[in-house]
Amino acid sequence: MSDHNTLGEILRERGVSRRGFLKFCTATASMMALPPTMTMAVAEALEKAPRPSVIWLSFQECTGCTESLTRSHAPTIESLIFDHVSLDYHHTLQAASGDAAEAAREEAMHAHHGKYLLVVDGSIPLGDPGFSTIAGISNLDMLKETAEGAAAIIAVGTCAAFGGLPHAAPNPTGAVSVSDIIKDKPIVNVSGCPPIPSVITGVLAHFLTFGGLPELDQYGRPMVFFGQSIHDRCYRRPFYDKGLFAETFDDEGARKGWCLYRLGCKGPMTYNACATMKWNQGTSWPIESGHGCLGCSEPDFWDAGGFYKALSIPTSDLAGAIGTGLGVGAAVGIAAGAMAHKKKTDAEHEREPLTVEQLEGES
Amino acid sequence: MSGTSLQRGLKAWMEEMDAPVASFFSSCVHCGICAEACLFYTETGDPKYTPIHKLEPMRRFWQQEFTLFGKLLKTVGLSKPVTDEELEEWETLVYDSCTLCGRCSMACPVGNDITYMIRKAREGFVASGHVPKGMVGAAGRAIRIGSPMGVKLSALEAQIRHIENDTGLKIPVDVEGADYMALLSSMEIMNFPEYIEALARIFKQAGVSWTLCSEAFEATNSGIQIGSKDIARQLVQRVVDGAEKLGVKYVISPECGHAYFAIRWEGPNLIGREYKFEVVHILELLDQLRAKGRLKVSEKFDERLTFHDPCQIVRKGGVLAETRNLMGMIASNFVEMEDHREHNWCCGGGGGVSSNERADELRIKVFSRKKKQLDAVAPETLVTACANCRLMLEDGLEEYHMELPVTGLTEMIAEKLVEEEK
Amino acid sequence: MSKLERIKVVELPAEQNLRPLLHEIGHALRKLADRGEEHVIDLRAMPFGPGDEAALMRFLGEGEASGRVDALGETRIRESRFPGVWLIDHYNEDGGRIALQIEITRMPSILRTPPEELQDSLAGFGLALKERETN
Amino acid sequence: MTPTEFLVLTRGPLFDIAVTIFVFGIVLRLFEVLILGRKADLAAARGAEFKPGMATVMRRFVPDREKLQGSPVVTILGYLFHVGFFVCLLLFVPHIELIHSTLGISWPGLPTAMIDAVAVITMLALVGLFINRLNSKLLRFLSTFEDYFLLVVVFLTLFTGYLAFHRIVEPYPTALALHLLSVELMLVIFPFTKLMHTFTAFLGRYYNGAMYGRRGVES
Repeated sequence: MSDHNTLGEILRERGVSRRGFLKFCTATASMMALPPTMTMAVAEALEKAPRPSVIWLSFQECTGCTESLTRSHAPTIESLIFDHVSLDYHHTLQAASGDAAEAAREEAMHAHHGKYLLVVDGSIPLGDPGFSTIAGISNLDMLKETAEGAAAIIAVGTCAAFGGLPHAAPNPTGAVSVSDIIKDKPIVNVSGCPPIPSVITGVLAHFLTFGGLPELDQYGRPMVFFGQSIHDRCYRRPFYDKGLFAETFDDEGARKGWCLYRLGCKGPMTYNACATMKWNQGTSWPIESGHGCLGCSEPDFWDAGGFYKALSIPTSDLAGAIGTGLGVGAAVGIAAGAMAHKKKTDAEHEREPLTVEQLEGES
Repeated sequence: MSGTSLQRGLKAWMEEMDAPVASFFSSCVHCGICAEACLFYTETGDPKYTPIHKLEPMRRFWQQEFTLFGKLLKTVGLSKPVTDEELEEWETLVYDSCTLCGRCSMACPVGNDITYMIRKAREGFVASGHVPKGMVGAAGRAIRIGSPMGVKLSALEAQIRHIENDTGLKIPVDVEGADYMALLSSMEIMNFPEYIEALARIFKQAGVSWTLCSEAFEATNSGIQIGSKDIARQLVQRVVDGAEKLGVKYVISPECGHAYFAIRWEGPNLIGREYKFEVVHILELLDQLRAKGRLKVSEKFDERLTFHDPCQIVRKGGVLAETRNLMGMIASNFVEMEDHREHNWCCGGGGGVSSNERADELRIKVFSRKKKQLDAVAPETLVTACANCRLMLEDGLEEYHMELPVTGLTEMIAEKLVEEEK
Repeated sequence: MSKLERIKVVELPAEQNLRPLLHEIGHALRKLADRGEEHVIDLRAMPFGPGDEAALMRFLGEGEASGRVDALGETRIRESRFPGVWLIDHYNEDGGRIALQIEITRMPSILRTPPEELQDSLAGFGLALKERETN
Repeated sequence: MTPTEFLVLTRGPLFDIAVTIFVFGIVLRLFEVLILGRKADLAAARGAEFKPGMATVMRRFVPDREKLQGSPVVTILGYLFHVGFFVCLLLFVPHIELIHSTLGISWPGLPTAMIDAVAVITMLALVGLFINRLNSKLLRFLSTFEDYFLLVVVFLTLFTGYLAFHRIVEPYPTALALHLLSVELMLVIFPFTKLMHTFTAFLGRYYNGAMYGRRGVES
């Protein structure tokens, strides 16, 4: 496949009919959460979309994000998008290893300088570069070096987007996110632990289709996928509004599919597309399978106060606070009260009767 | 310590603080509802007459001395200490524009008994010398002469002779072992001797064994109105001594409202012990006699009658049903004013206001409240059961050019008494 | 396993999430009838819960017309019992669903022959005819 | 500070501090009040104390004709506010959850749509009370900085709650944290301001009713 081919050409070469192409565009628009009316615009753009070079860097990560993307049991529309990009470096997926792999990265960086897309998963340790290195190069150096010539960066997963699990207290490696380091490049955060695969490809599709980055929220996440909270799109929301809650994971409420707020669901504070995109080819998603949202696409979700604690419950030791308040309050109260009482009785004891003569003397 | 002083006043407040006062001050949210219950506000529209506002210096003193937070505020200068000037400014609010009627205490949504606090506040005002001249004069006469109006025993004796001559009734004085010892207010002696006559006639018919006491005939207590428990105690002690000397079982409070509250509710607390006798209000006694059939009237009054509830007897004193029972006995055309019983409006002269000449103008002004009440029901005769109310009502009616006779309930009953010779 | 079986599977009340969608369909149908305006609804953007899709299908039912397109996998087209409301169900080559849409139209767009293919079609037809006649 | 950090701070340490001060203050203040005590009344009682005391506690919940006529705005809006505030506080599920986790007691909540409506009414009532305080000659005279300040603080707790509920402030952690922060402010100042009437009004009404009841009067 030549680098100069457009997506339209590639698909036609593979014998995809116009109907097939339009169907592909329909699915792509749907994946990008665009309204169906945008299908023709997508088709027009995709027809002319050039084939971009992609460099994928993995730092402090668990490969879950790559798994999410590649472990789709049936190849779907996502694979077509992936087939189209030129994935020039991904140390988990590529056949080349060692020096050859690094050479491929450098070659892609030079050949497509200023045009390639950099995808990063995993956080970057600042505590000691030795915590995570690739081919002897620290994550920090590799990120800076590779980011320099990138057209844009996609931070895939909560680790790359916000620091994620490595960043959780006490953050032994001094892990930070991509955007903590790179300040002069457009960065899209595709958070989630892992992110929904079609959200990753949706962002790629957007880059392919429109040659730029989608509209982002204040965390740098694409609005189309992260614009609404889980809670607002949750099919169990009507139960929340009616005040019907599961109290345990096996009570009647749980069986009837009532709201999981009381079981610690973080849906109200979590912005992601799970409720509509779902997981495993649209099979289900955490709340549908009976478990509250963990809030994995939010910054610091590990430290946000317990997965099974309702959002409105304080994270700290309230009973202790009440106990302390009661104890100290009673002690100080008794002391202050006793002093006041003494003042009052002293005044009574020291009292000298008032006489009319004294009054008349004054007035 | 010889004279009055700010220090002495504050110390008096120190003594007066108790859990109710602390709860009341802690609870006020400045909702303004007590203002609407106070005739000094409703009739003038001046917000300074808001009942709780009259306690502002005492509230601050409480906060500074009895709360940790208040001490802190005082230390950092956010809460200013109470000054002599301030008390002087507040003197008129506490004495001239409060009759201790207790209406605000019934209205407060958080339950503040504001009157209870004003009574206590006066202890501080009097000890710091911020007290109206007229009330000092009354207290002086009460202590020295025996009556706030300066009525001496000789004057009472003259009235007794007068009545005995006119009616042929016997008015017993200093009868040891009588069941009841009747008290009088100087107003009854001087302005409404009909009351004494009424007592004599009723007790004769009902066969009540009673007496007056030459050493303790005066029931009113200027000490309580001025706010000095020391002075009040002396005055109560006289009655207690007199009653115990005569060995009576009961002491009858006259119609006079403050006299009743003083002798009935404050007295034992002032002298620091329970009485060896029981205090009954004359209306309580009359109602008991009525219930036992010992009190019979020949006919009812045909005129349209209404009843002015004296605050200290009804709202604050708890003599409620008795007033209506007795009115029912003598009235065939009885009308209630809109706000009555525990919600009645004060005559404007309670709480020492009547003996405070400085307050006269204001008192007459706020009488418009009573006028409105009366205009609404248009009675032909206004009945009450308090000599002080009666004087104040007559005064107010005259000022407002209203022709309406005012009379005492006891006299009304006596007037229609069945004359039967035993 | 035995414990799992003890948990009763309950059909969830679906109306809550379906209602706005059904109203949207009704609204679009009115516009189609009045002004000939067409409308497409992407069901991927719907916060469906379990049972919601089945309930939708039950509501829409099956009408007279149905069709099928084979391009990059199968696409099943079926008119509902309400003429003008079509269900377009896209699958990939491996039978995985890639999109599910409701089209409110007189003829779903995917069934119409794309104009871009008419030239090729014409050429191919000519070629095929020629071939038939030479034989 | 990220919104999540802000939330973690307000949900954790700040909440603890606020609750500690709140409980401390309430206990201290109640001791300050109650230890002063009440002298035994030596006058022969006409009526009981306890029952009339409790009766007055209940009776003063009921507005009478005079209050409605004399202070209609304060009475009606005050009523709406108090009822609304407690409905929002005690019948909104996340609040019940908080109480449940702290005190172990729980009860059913109201549908959120109802809470929502009540919250709006409550906020409007507060705004009305604030305007009334500024407009009425009487209340303007009586009002101190504290009176206005407390209206604002209480309003903020409702308003931030409303913002969080409707996600008017994004992201949600910020909205929730702001709500918690305003609640913490209220908790901290509670015992040392007139908010304390929440507790002492019951004492005050009881004393009032008991003292009058002893004299045979229903107050």
